Amino acid sequence: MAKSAVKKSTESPAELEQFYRDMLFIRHFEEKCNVVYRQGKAGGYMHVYIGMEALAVGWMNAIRKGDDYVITAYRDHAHALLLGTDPVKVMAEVMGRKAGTAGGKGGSMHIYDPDNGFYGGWGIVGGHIPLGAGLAFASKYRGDDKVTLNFMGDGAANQGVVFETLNMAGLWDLPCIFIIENNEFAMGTRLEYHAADPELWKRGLPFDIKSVRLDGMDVVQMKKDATEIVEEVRKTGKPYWVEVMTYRYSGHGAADNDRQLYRTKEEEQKAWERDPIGRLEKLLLDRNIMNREKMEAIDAELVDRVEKIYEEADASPFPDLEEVYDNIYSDMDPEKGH
Amino acid sequence: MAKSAVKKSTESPAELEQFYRDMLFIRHFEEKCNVVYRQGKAGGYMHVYIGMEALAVGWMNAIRKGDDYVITAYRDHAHALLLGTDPVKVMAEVMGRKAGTAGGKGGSMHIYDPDNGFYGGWGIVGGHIPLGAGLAFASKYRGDDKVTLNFMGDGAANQGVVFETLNMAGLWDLPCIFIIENNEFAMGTRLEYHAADPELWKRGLPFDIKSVRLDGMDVVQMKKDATEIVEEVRKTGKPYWVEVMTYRYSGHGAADNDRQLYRTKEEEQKAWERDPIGRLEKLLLDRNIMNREKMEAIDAELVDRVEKIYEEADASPFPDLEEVYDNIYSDMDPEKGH
Amino acid sequence: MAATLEMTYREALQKSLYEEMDLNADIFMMGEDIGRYEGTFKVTKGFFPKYGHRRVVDTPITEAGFTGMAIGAAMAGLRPVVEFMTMSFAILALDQIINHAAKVHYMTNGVVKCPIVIRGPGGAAKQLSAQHSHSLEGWFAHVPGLKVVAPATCEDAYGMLKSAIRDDNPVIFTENPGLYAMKGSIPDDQSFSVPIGKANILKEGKDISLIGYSRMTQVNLLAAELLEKDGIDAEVVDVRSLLPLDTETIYASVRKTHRSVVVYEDWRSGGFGAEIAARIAEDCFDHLDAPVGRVGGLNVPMPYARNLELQCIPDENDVVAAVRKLG
Amino acid sequence: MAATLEMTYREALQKSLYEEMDLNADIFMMGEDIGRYEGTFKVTKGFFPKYGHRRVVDTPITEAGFTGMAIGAAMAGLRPVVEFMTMSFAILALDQIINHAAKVHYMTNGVVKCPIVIRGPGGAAKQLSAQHSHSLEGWFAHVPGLKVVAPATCEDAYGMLKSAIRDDNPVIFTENPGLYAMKGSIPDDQSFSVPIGKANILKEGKDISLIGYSRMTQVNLLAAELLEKDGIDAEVVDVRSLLPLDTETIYASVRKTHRSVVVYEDWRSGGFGAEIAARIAEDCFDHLDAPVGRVGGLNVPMPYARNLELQCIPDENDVVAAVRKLG
Ligand SMILES: Cc1ncc(C[n+]2csc(CCOP(=O)(O)OP(=O)(O)O)c2C)c(N)n1
Ligand SMILES: Cc1ncc(C[n+]2csc(CCOP(=O)(O)OP(=O)(O)O)c2C)c(N)n1
Ligand SMILES: [Mg+2]
Ligand SMILES: [Mg+2]
Repeated sequence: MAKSAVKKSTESPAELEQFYRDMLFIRHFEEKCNVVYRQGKAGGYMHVYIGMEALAVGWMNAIRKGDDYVITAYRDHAHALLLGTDPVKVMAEVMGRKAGTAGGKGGSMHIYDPDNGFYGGWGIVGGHIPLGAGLAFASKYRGDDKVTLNFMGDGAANQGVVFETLNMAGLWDLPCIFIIENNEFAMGTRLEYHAADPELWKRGLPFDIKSVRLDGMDVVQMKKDATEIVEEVRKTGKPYWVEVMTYRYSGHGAADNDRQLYRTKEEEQKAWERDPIGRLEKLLLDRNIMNREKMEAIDAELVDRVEKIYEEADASPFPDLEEVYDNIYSDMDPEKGH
Repeated sequence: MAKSAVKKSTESPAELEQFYRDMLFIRHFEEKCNVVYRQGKAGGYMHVYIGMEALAVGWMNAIRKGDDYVITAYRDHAHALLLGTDPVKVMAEVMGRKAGTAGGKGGSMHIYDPDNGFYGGWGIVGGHIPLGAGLAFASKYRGDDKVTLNFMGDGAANQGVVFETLNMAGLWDLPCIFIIENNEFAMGTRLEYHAADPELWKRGLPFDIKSVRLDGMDVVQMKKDATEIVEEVRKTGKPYWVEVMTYRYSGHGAADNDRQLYRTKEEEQKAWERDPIGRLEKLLLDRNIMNREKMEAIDAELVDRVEKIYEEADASPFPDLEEVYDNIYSDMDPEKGH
Repeated sequence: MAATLEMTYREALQKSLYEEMDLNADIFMMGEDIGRYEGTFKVTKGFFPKYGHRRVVDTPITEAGFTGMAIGAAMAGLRPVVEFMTMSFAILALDQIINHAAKVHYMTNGVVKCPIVIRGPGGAAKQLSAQHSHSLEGWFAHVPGLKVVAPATCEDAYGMLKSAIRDDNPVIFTENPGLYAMKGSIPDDQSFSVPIGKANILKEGKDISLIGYSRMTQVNLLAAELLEKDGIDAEVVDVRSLLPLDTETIYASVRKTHRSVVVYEDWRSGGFGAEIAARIAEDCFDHLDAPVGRVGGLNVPMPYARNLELQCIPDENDVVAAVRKLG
Repeated sequence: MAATLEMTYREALQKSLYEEMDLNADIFMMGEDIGRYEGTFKVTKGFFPKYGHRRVVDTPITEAGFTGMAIGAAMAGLRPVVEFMTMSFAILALDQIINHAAKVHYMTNGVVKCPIVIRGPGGAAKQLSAQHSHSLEGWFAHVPGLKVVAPATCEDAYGMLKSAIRDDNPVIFTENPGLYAMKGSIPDDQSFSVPIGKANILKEGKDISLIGYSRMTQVNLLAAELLEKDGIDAEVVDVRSLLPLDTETIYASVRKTHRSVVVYEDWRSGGFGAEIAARIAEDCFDHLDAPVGRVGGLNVPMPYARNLELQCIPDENDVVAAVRKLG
């Protein structure tokens, strides 16, 4: 059933500051990506995480980073960064450089870093969901106690393959947590126009899978709820279906510059009141954990850090033309030439 | 929720006799199909309806035959026969004859008769479900009050496209009744091995669709429940998700001759106690509507009728070789030759 | 000869859609973000306000499901025009298209018709990477029961879409993202249409036949100009329709020039250009002074980096090089 | 030279699967009715009792879903062998195979491997009608990132399946229903394997090259016997591997015989035979005394009636006729 009861926070000041730094870093990183895109230094489809930071921060702090499996769609910068992927490599990939996580071959939508437990970075809506269950299948097959976080959007939650996967995950008891990042929109389509029942959390129930709806704009609560669920799944080895409510302040992708086609400025304004960063700032101030000056200092520090990341990435070369043929196969070249 | 309360029957003796004749005719027709197959006069995949007769009889007697839309998978003889398709044409199609419903091009799995409201007859498990919703979409688009019966098996109810269709049917209010013919097996896979939760009726709930489980072995009750649902859908224009419990006594298909791989003889014996025909016979006897002699007379009459159907079909010619190129397109020939 | 109108390829498609929808109330459009959002490539811009959600249906992201629903609606007599945000996503609906739309007419021996148009941008746009840059027309053109067209000009975009919508069979209508903004002229005549199944000579020439479709036909026109400078007089054959394929026009050109290069954006190996080349080589054998050349996309999943991507997509220089190679 | 064992094509596949599963505990099988039901074509008969449900996984009828799960498991280092009840059903899983399995190695620039085998009966069985009789190998062979093999003999079924399972890339392994009961001999040597990417000359000849794969290679052997009677000495080239394609062996044969016919069961237009024919015609141009002939399936959705179905599938007489046509 839909959760709500907010428990009293017990996070240490240090942990809260880390949440703050993580969310703010993602925000600035993503804003920089938007700039880079507008400058024409990134292309194609690029989707940023602005507004959704608390969600990824909460979950990534609930798992065994680098050991547990994480997989998501194309809105993937935050997940990689929080798992410990070198930000320069992420920015370089976004800019199509040789130094990128995929040598410039994947781009923003296809960030991968298996060494840190991150399996992408996928572009076909819903297509990676069975892959994530497959990672969990491997855990069960091997008898290890890894947990898989399998992220998707609210629009993706309509794809048939998601239900096929839920049925098998329930049937075979796979340690897979399906997490809907419900930001209320699938590109230009509002939740109400794409889901028969907007309460997506119910969709796990017919498969005998524990299902819940959570708030993704409160990083403290998110981390708490995530931790509970991760530990339960690690113990039971059974799947979990989680709908997390959030919002994206940016356009769907960097190429989406007419948000008024599907929502009003007023609506966006209202949504800003839920801004997870502003919300945490309030908490930090209320509890006298941090004052404005400190916040501004951290902000300046992170802006500067992101700038350096960008400069380093921008200074790195594009892939060599011959590389186009590399890594299609692990052991052979394709036929070359037109 | 799962229905059970059996209401007192109010069917007239004439109607009950018709149910009896319809079920018995299907049983004999299908048994003849099995013989025809064993004789090598039919080939490929052929799936009979033995044990499930009450289900189709109940539903086909609940709709406006010829006006409402009906679509199903490859286990399709009964649906066509009950809608009024010439049995000789059905048998001829099963035998790959020119006189068949599809001129011998479709075979047992692909019986069609749109004039009687029957849209097939499809071989890809789950593949026809969106088609059925499309028929209902057309009704809504045109503003007529037709209802669509969209049949599928319990195994088909796992296919992703079924859930995609449910979401749209719920989202757009389509007058479509999704009916699961739950005969407890998907080929050689038992319900418990293919469904995370065997209560398939629950799967309509997350899409805000009225959902129910019904008994498909009592033709009287089936017809009653079906009539209620059909009339409600005709009135509301909203979809309905129905799981009907039944059983197939025959193998999955005529080529499945080792049922013991997935169920015991004892289990089958037990299932025979639920035989819908035996059940109706008991009712007819208890109410003194029919005596044994009458039943035997009807049985003999129908056996004879099926024999004549077979003989007429068997006497009809195979397609002419040139016909292989006909009707690929409505207005042009394909390239000919190897 | 009627006056002409200047417009983009995108506008030509829109004009065709407007005129057909106004003519026939059984026509409706279905697809992701085609209504309120106006379509990702803006082809359906303006239709939602005019026709409303009954005839311009925004769907969930369920390609197999909504394609199947459109097919069912077509079986019931409606005339759906389905848009795929990119043709790459048609891969998720292939079972519906190939096993249902393409086969129902045959499996019912002609009783059921399936008048559906499936359209959208096919091929590479710009840095959309490996999963969003497919050219699938060759797969579709392999399937009996489908018709497959790939117009390269504004006039054909306008005229062939009309024919596709009026056709009683499933038609795959593939547009290339690189063509939407291209300007051109179309006849100012609402009764105008271009039949499916006829290739078109866009430039006459005597030395070599450059054979292609969709955007590659424009590339061939550029190549022809470059070749001109070297005194090579190329004929540009716009295939337009892959299924049915107008071999008559193609062969006539090759029998005249005795040389040919087939150009397509899809992966070189196994693309539809192979079929065209194989037919020319077989049926024009005695007329060929050189092997049938082929220029296709590199056999590589489309990379993101622009410099790598550009390498993968054939351009006029690749065509010129292929012509030179024939000697 | 090791002794040989007589067995059917089906038994050769089983022997290969048993030996590999015993060698490597990371290998598991997944598919519909492959366990308790022993598989519709009985290829997996005996495996469930031996390995249990952990390594022989009966799946729901959800091709896209379980294929995707197998791919994810492969990304995590396991080595799944997925069976499709018939390859026709792979159409429902194409997005998983083409957009995920085939591309992950490239999209991660070599970081992630996907060692998966996808096998099953491809092509027409007997009267399964239009939706169950597809030959999809041509589509797969069009996709960079996949390897595609189609063994025609028991020895290759045994040896190539081993190579496929040991390969670190996704391999499509297509079997033809008509081959399962065919008898043949394989070396009595568990270390035996047949590399992917090498064609094989099954019969030497000097007059014409009959080029095919899977069951059509057997048809070509029959055709060669018929041609023998007319004093035509045909060479039978078994392609075996479509991707990679061993053009070297194919070209060598054609350059020797100067004549060739490519034979495949798939629809003639746009089938992979077109690619093979186009390459021969282009690269062996100066060695050809006649056009490259092609024999393919009729461009028709497979009909149910046996007499119509038999017309659609190429047989030895069609091959002989094609050879005669070349003059
Ligand atoms: C199969 C498929 N269909 C369509 C698209 C185009 N597309 C990319 S993102 C997107 C919207 C997805 O929305 P949601 O799942 O809510 O994720 P969000 O972008 O909101 O994070 C669409 C339609 C695609 N990439 N894949
Ligand atoms: C997509 C697809 N996968 C597999 C098959 C093979 N197949 C045909 S019927 C069947 C079992 C279906 O069971 P169910 O849906 O319960 O229907 P029933 O046969 O019991 O009426 C299978 C696996 C198919 N035809 N289509
Ligand atoms: Mg969303
Ligand atoms: Mg069943």
